[in-house]
Amino acid sequence: MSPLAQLLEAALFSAARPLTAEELATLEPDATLADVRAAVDQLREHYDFNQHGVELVELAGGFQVLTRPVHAAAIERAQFSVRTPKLTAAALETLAIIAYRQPVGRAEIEEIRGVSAGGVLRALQERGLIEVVGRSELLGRPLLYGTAASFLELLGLKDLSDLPRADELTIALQPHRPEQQGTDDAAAYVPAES
Amino acid sequence: MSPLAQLLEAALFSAARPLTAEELATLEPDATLADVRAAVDQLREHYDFNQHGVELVELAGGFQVLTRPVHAAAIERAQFSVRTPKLTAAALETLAIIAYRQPVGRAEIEEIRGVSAGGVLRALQERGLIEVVGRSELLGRPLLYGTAASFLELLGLKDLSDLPRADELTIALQPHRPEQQGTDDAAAYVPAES
Amino acid sequence: MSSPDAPIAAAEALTTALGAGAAFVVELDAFAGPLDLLLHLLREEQIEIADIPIARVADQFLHAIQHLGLNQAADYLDMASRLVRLKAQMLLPRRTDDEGWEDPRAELVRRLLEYQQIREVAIWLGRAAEKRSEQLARGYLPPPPALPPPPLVLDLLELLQAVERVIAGIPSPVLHRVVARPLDVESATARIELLLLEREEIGWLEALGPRPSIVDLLSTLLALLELAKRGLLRVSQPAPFAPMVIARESVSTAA
Repeated sequence: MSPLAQLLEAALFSAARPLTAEELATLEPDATLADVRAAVDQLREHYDFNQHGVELVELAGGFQVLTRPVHAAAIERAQFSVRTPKLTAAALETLAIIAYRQPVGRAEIEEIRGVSAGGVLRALQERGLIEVVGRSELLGRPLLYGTAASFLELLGLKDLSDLPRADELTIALQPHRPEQQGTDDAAAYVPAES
Repeated sequence: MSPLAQLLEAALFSAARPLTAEELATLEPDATLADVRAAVDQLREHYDFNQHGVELVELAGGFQVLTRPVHAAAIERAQFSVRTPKLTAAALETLAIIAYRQPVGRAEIEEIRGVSAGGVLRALQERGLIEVVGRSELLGRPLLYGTAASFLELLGLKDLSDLPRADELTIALQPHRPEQQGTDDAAAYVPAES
Repeated sequence: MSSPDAPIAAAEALTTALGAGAAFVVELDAFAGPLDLLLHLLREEQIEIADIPIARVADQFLHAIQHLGLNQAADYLDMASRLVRLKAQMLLPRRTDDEGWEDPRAELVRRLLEYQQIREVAIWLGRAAEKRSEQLARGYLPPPPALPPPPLVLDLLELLQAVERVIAGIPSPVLHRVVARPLDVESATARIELLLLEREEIGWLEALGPRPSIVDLLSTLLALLELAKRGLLRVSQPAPFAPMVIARESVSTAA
């Protein structure tokens, strides 16, 4: 492995989250982004070619070293590590609404799900999956939520465009009703239109 | 690498502590201690021979995969463990309320912002921007928060009286619903006869 | 997305056989909300969302929430009342050639379709999270570097902007005129005691004194209640809506 690939490997091992190419580039002042990408590729290929128990994964806009799925069951049985707890149906539905409609307020989430959302929103915020991204112009200036960095990490997605698109869903996305949203630019967040 | 070495690598990678040979043997029911030791040796040699950025270290009676010391300085300089040196909107708003209303309790902050403040208060405390300055006389004797020394340092202020528009903003940040104030001094809020 | 049937199968794994037999054995949190329950009922009956037989579905919904013990939950009751209202609307007669007729079910259908779609995405997200959880991240993390963390970026302008946001976000900034004028129960007590020294019995208006303010009124009421509790006077009302009569209670006889 090249010296840069070695350094990147050490950095990826000591980070708790995915590191972007830009962050990795700060490790070595003389390295360009292209150098970093080449070293990342070398590392990935080395892990694959030598059949390592770990692999280099691209997610949440960065790179992370993770164990290969095939070993999860044995490690869990031996209780050396535990999986992240599963999200409840309510949490997943709320995340789904926020992911597709962000920025979105609590009232709209409650309207779509037909139940109050306060507890779920708080829990998602505490897990770092969503965050307040602003305030609506509507009466009372309610808070607007969007997905946070950990959302992509938890789901193993590279970016939001990895989410299923409208035409891949069996039910087409409903067009936004302006009276629900209040702001015109909200329509720009419907993935269907993109 | 042998299938056992791959499994051991994944386990050592995901465990938060050194694992002994006996513990590693529980991963694979068919593996003897000798098999485990051989696989550990294979993994160590692979890391050394291919000049990986990590190495297999024997410590505390067990084995652990650690980054090589030679990379420590570069990783420390890059400081990947610190995610972002900027405050979120929620943290800034909470900090603003505390700055202008101190000493102030959590209930009052939550009343002004309309959302729960627990997580944000903890984060601001961890960053050393706010501190507990006392307890209220109200029921339950809730903690009162104020800004800490590093708050003034960050803003380059000599003392709190240097905060701009202090008189105006302190008044503007009063919660507007007197009936939700602490019950003890409710008598002071009897509306004027009109 | 995988096959379109998959979300439905997964949803059914969430719930148990509802309506299959006489007895329901359902976990309370088996349903994520009233729309979830409604969708479940429609699937059970293999009903098209676009053409819901409201009368039947409304009855089943009411039946279901009663059996599930959900008839106390506001969200479910809200849906129940909507369904009952729709049922009534559907019973209204209409002419067959009435082109202006708007299907009262349209809003419910829209909401159900929208919710069903969110459910589908939620199931997709759940699978993605499940798949990701098969891969474990580094367990051991080296202690954070001894170097001081990079300086936090914060400036006064940002702080003031945050203040403006907070102020703008405070709902209906109604300014109350706050008058520091606490209740004066002591004076009211003294006034009543004085009156009762002179006379055996006084009226409520006399106890209030001339031109009472709302503070006087509240103070007098509290004083009366306190004195009555201490057994110093008796408050009675001779007839409904008649003025209160305050009578001296002889302490000496009680003692």
